[in-house]
Amino acid sequence: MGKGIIGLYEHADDTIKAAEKLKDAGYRATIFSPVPLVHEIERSRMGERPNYIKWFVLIGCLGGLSFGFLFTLITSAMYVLPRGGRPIFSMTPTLLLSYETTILFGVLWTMFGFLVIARLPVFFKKSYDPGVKVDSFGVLVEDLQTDKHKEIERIMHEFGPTEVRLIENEQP
Amino acid sequence: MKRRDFLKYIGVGGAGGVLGFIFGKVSKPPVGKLMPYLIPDPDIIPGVANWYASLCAHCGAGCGVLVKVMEGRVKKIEGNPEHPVNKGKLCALGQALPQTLYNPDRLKKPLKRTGERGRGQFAEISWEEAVSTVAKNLVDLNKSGNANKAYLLTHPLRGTFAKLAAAFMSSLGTSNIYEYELFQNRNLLYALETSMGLDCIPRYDIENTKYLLSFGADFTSTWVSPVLYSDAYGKMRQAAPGNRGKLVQVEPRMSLTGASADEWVAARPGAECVLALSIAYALVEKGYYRGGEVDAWRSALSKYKPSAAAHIADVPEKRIYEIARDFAKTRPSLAIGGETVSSYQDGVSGLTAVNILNHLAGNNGIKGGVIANAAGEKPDFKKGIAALIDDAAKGRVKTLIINNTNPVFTTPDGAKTVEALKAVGFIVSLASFKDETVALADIVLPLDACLEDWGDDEPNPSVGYPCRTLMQPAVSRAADTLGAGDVFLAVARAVGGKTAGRLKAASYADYLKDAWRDEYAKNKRMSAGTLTFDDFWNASLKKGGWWHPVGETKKAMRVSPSAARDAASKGPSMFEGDAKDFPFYFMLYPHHVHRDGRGANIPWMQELSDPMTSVVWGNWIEINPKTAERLGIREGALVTIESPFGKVSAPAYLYPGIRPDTAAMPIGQGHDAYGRYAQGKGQNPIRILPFKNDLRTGAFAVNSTRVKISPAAREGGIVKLEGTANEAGRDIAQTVSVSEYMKMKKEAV
Amino acid sequence: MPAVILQLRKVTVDKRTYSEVNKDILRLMTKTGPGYYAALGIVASLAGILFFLPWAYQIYRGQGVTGLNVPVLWGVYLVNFVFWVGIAHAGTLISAMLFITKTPWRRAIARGAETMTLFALILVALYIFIHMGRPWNAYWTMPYPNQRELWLNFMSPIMFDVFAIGTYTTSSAVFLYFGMIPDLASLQHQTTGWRKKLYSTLSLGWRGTDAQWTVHGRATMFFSSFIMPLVVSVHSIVSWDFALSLVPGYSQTVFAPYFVTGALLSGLAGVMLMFTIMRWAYPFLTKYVTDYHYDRVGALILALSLVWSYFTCMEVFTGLYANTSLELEHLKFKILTLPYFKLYFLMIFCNSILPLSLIFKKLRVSRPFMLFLCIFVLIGMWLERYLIVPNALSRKFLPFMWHDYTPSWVEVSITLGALMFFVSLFMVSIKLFPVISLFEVKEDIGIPMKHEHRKDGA
Amino acid sequence: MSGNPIKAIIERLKEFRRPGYYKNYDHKWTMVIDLDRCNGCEACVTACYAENNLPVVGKEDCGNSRVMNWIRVERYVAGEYPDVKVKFIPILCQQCSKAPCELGCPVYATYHNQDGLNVQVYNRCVGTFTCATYCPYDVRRFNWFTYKWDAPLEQQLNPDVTVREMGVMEKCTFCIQRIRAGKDKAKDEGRAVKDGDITPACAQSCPAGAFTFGDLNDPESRVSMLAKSRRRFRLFEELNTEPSVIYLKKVFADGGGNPPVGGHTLAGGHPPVKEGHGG
Repeated sequence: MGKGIIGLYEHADDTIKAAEKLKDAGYRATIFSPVPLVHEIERSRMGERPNYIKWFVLIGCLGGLSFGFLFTLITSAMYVLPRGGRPIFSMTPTLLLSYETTILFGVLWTMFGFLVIARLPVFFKKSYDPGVKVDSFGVLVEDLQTDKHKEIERIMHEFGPTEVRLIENEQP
Repeated sequence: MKRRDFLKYIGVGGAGGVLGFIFGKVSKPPVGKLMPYLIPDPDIIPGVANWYASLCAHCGAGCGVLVKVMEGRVKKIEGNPEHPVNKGKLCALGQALPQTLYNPDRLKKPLKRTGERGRGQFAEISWEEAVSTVAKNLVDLNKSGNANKAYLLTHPLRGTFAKLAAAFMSSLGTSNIYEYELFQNRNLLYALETSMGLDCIPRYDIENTKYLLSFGADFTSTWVSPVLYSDAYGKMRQAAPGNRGKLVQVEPRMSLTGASADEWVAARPGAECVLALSIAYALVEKGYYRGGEVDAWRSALSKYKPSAAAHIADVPEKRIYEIARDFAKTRPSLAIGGETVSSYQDGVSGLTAVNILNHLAGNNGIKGGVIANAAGEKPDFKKGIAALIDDAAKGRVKTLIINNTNPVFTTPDGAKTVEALKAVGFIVSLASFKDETVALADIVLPLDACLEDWGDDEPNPSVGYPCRTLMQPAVSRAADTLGAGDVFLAVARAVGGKTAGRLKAASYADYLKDAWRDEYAKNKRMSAGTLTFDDFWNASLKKGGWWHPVGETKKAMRVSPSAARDAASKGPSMFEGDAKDFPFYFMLYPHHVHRDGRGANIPWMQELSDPMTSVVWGNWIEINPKTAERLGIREGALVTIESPFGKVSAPAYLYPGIRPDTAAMPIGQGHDAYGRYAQGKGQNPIRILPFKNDLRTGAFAVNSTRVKISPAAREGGIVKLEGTANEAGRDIAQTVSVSEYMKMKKEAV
Repeated sequence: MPAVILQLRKVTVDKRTYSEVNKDILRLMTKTGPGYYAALGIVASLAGILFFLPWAYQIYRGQGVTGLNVPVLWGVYLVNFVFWVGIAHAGTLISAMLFITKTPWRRAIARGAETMTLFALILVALYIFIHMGRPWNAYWTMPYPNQRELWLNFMSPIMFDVFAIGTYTTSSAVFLYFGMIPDLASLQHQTTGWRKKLYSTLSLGWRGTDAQWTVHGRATMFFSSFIMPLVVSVHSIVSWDFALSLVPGYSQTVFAPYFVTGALLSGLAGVMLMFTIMRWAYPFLTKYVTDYHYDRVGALILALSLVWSYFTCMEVFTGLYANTSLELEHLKFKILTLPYFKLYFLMIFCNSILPLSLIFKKLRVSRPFMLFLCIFVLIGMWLERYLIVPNALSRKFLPFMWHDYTPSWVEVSITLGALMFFVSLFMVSIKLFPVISLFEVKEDIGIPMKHEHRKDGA
Repeated sequence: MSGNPIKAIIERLKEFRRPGYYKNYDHKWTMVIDLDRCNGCEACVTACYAENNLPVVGKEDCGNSRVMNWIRVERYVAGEYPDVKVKFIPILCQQCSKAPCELGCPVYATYHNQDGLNVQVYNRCVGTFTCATYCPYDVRRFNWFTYKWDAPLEQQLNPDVTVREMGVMEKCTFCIQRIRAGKDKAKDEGRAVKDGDITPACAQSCPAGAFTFGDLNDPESRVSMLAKSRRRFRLFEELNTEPSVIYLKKVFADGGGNPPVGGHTLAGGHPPVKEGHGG
């Protein structure tokens, strides 16, 4: 675990501005917040985030659809029992069940995709300050050489942080 | 623990934790044995059924059955397809034979009375003790010179066993054999004998008739030989193309047969006789009668002009003429008279009137009419139940052997049957169940069920040709019981002397086989067979008897106006009770499967719904819905029926097929004893009847009183299977009208 | 901008406000008075006595202890099954539908509604087992082959149920947990002992970075898009259990939308009832679930009630229009026969007439009135199912087999006991998990900005 | 394995997609019940009790409509005294070709076999009640309790038929054990099943001969002849369940008691019976 510097702020816009500036200065800044700031960040110079999860969802849906479809058809073909005078390959219930499995698989893959993209579960990475999950906003710059400390701290101080801290394998 | 059980426990555990374990076994079927024997009979192959031809003894029809036996146990009863009476069919009661055989309440050991008579306290004794006690009593009686004070009261007997019983009694020096059963055909036999000269019930050829005029004969359900006639009914309706017989049912309360009839004529109770005679008069008047003595007939029947009879019988005059016209013009036609008519105080007259009708329409001796049968055994009309009760009450009966009949249940309180039997010195009861009569016995001898016993029968009514049937045991005895024949033989041996000398056979099976040598001779004569007796015997056992469809009995059947004049000069039958105080005629009829009460101890029969009301496990009183509305009686409400002789309470069933001035109740329920299934179910309506017996035949008349009906406040606890009898316009059981049907026939051709 | 929420927003948004939210919820979760224990004890023991004991008795003796008979083979258990599926719909309505339509007031009540959904679905599953003849074989309805490679009859509406309700339960559980991750991460720092361990494990190491929030937001969007059609399909499928049969009174094309509308109506009433009781027990919740919520939900209930009334009329109307003995007898039995006559008009009163009062804002924001109304709507919706499920079977095709149905004590007891079980589950859960979504409420309060105000939006 | 197994499966499944494929079953066991012969004596009911080990449930459960009769004789009464008309109709499982119950069962406990029978597999049943709810004829019976036979009544239990466990649905099987036995016997004798080889218990017992049983696929059988009758109808034909039980209409007298059709009819009368619009 490398070192990092975290700046804590009371206000969201300060945080985002600090992050923008850090980005301009060529650092990879991570914003921590207790509430989602997606809109604000995307409207800022941080830019739009890539939307990878849709591919997971697509895989899940297609998988669920084909699973439901093939599953109902193949299982009824495995043991042919006529019932109700209806065809063995009956489309109506097959489509209905496929609909349900599409959703089921879609939901599961969304969750899976969320975990993959959000890099969860993770128990060794910390957020360095518990406050960022409750009531503070934070900007973190990680993995940096010691000579950059001053600059980063300066940028962070520009936006009125409540605290700027150097982190060294610190427990949250 | 099996996997499934484990999962069951898991299921229970999820719900109630340890409770599942506390309750233990969840819904495990009882463990049964694959083979009931330690060392099985070599004949027994597990899973393979043996079929034995035998007879059903649940009623007097004498249907032949095939008994399915697997692993030494009776599994099912089916009609014997070769048997001429039932032709492979069997009624509900007959099919319940296994439930009599395996009834949990069957008597399993001979019993000896320990407490006071009537208390029903008995101790089990051995057969030796039981037989020697009976024999000692009979010997003592003989020694004291009172041999003629030994009586036998039995259900109507036929065939070899009747001969055995007669021989037994006569060897003891007495001829006191009384036959009793509630529905015994005494009136029918008497009417046939006196007016037509027949000594047994003829074959009513319902099968081939085109117009059947039935006076209260519930022939598809309870009358005389229901399976024979049901089969014939089916064929009358639909067997021959273009020949659909019409059924007209005359009865105040629509019976099961009446429900299937094309026309229901709800004549006034007791006036069927008058109606029949007025139809007869109309036949003569309109010139439909083609025989001789027209004037004699006219004068004999002149009392019953339809104009007058219409009022008495409550049937429009026009309808009487219509019936007469149809009855005479439709060829062949047939009139029959059943238990409703014969159960009046003057039952013989109505039945005689029916004979007159058949004679006048020319139905006797023709196909589709009345066909005579070979001779049967008719009862001694002097020996009615009333005579026996009278003798007993007067202390003339020292020893009474009761064979499988239950007069205590089937006679009213007014008959004082219990008191009379209590005055009898010694009562031996042969029975399979501890019924109301058995409770009064000193010694109870448990009988075999008919599937364990030997026997034979000459069905009466027979089938129009010689027919003799055999009963054989299908399974070994389930308990320490004996057949009635074996009991008599054992007692005879123990009595010794002349009795033992006359009845030497080691077992009833031997006795029966000996008796069948006559049949063998007859058979030889008829079909000129070359069989040895043993082959004949074995073939008969296999087939269920022997019969000879060729040798039809030709017999002249003629009704003379004078015979008719005598029998039919009495007008409508009497009902006890004043019409003002007791406004309703009270009609009793045998329940379709409990009959006179004998079927009430069979669980299947208790749960089999009555077809007309769908009531199970109890009985009811039928009241016309309009009457009920007037009296403020709801369906299922408890009502009290009071006759001048007592009262009884039963739930009401609103029955559209009954005259508004009539109430009806089925016989068969209301047992005080007779096993767990019968006991305490419903009420016994016979109790409140007057003890009226036909003077000529000694038959007990059940339709003989008027009653009044008063609603009780309580719910009657009627249990019926139907939701509603209203089809709600859904056209479920679809119908076509006769004219439409005839059109169909033409188009089909 | 909604007035009521603005009121809340006027409070300076700063650290104190945010941590106050956490403190409030933590207080709800950790500070437990004797009253709670007493209530939980009573409710849980009632659940045991009224629910589990009779159920064990029923498993031991057989389904015969119920009041079911041959034409009426679906009784109160199926009524409860449908009813609880309906209740389960509220959570999804509030969290998914209102998320997609960006309705801001959903945030405070969404979590509670979702929790309700999950527990209602647990009851639904229980009722499936309760109503089975051989519950120890319930796993046979799961899609797996038996020894002879025979699978299941996917043509059966019951099988549709297995899939729909299975999917719904899984999805709701996933969605509920998913939404809770940031909150659990937030709480892990403010608790100690087993709670800390539990929350830090369950929060999966959520850090609250912008990347995580982004994917969280997108995933929520997808979840909502999945769950919204799912909700519609689930209750439609439940209605097909009935509608796909031939039974008069069941075989109705109107059933799918009718059931969905009814479900949403009862679900909303359930949510409001729950929050009203919680607000009474924990007065500080009034800060989060405000009159504004009552106002909005009241309006929604009114709208749904009107739609429901329309479908109810249509059900009767189409039956009358068909003019067959089957439909007419069914309607006659349902509407004109005692005691169903009374029940039917009680239902109309509860679901159509009473909610009309919600046109008055005063009544919408009146808590006692809403409490009263929600209870009545729930009773009415239960009656609606009761009047459909056993009643239609009482008047099937063959009049000879028309038989009425009265629930036995076991059924009544299990119905009440299951409700108690639901309440006790809920009571335990509010102590274990935040019943109000922390981050969403914080969003609702507003994001602290020094220079600009954020436009409201999801 | 010779040939292409996948192709074979596809061929087989194609067969099952054809409308009315169930007409190509090996047999199509059919019962014809002549209502003009039926007099309501209920011998069939008892025969069924004896053959199929039906339990006796007792008075209380009879009152709850839980009687276990697989066949019942329904009776409908119309009119008022003295013009009372009574109709009997025995109702047993109609063995529908397009059975609604088979669609309802999630676990395949009821399905259609190659004899054209609607089969109930007790082992597989979990008791969801769906089949009985869907059944328009109310012929399915449920084992509400573990039913007992008072000893020694259990000795008459038919070993060819199982005793059902608590919690399973049961119904008339057309005496499938007799059908099996008849087919086995014919096979042992190296011949095809003849008309009249197989008779279910109810048909066997019927005193009035109202029941006829046979194979509708056999054009020479008695049921095929009777099925051509102009009097034929099937219960609730308009539901399109295609029952295998064919009734022949009762003939009612002209005048006096007219057929009690009044009020609202189902789907306005009954069109002539057509077969083969399945699929």
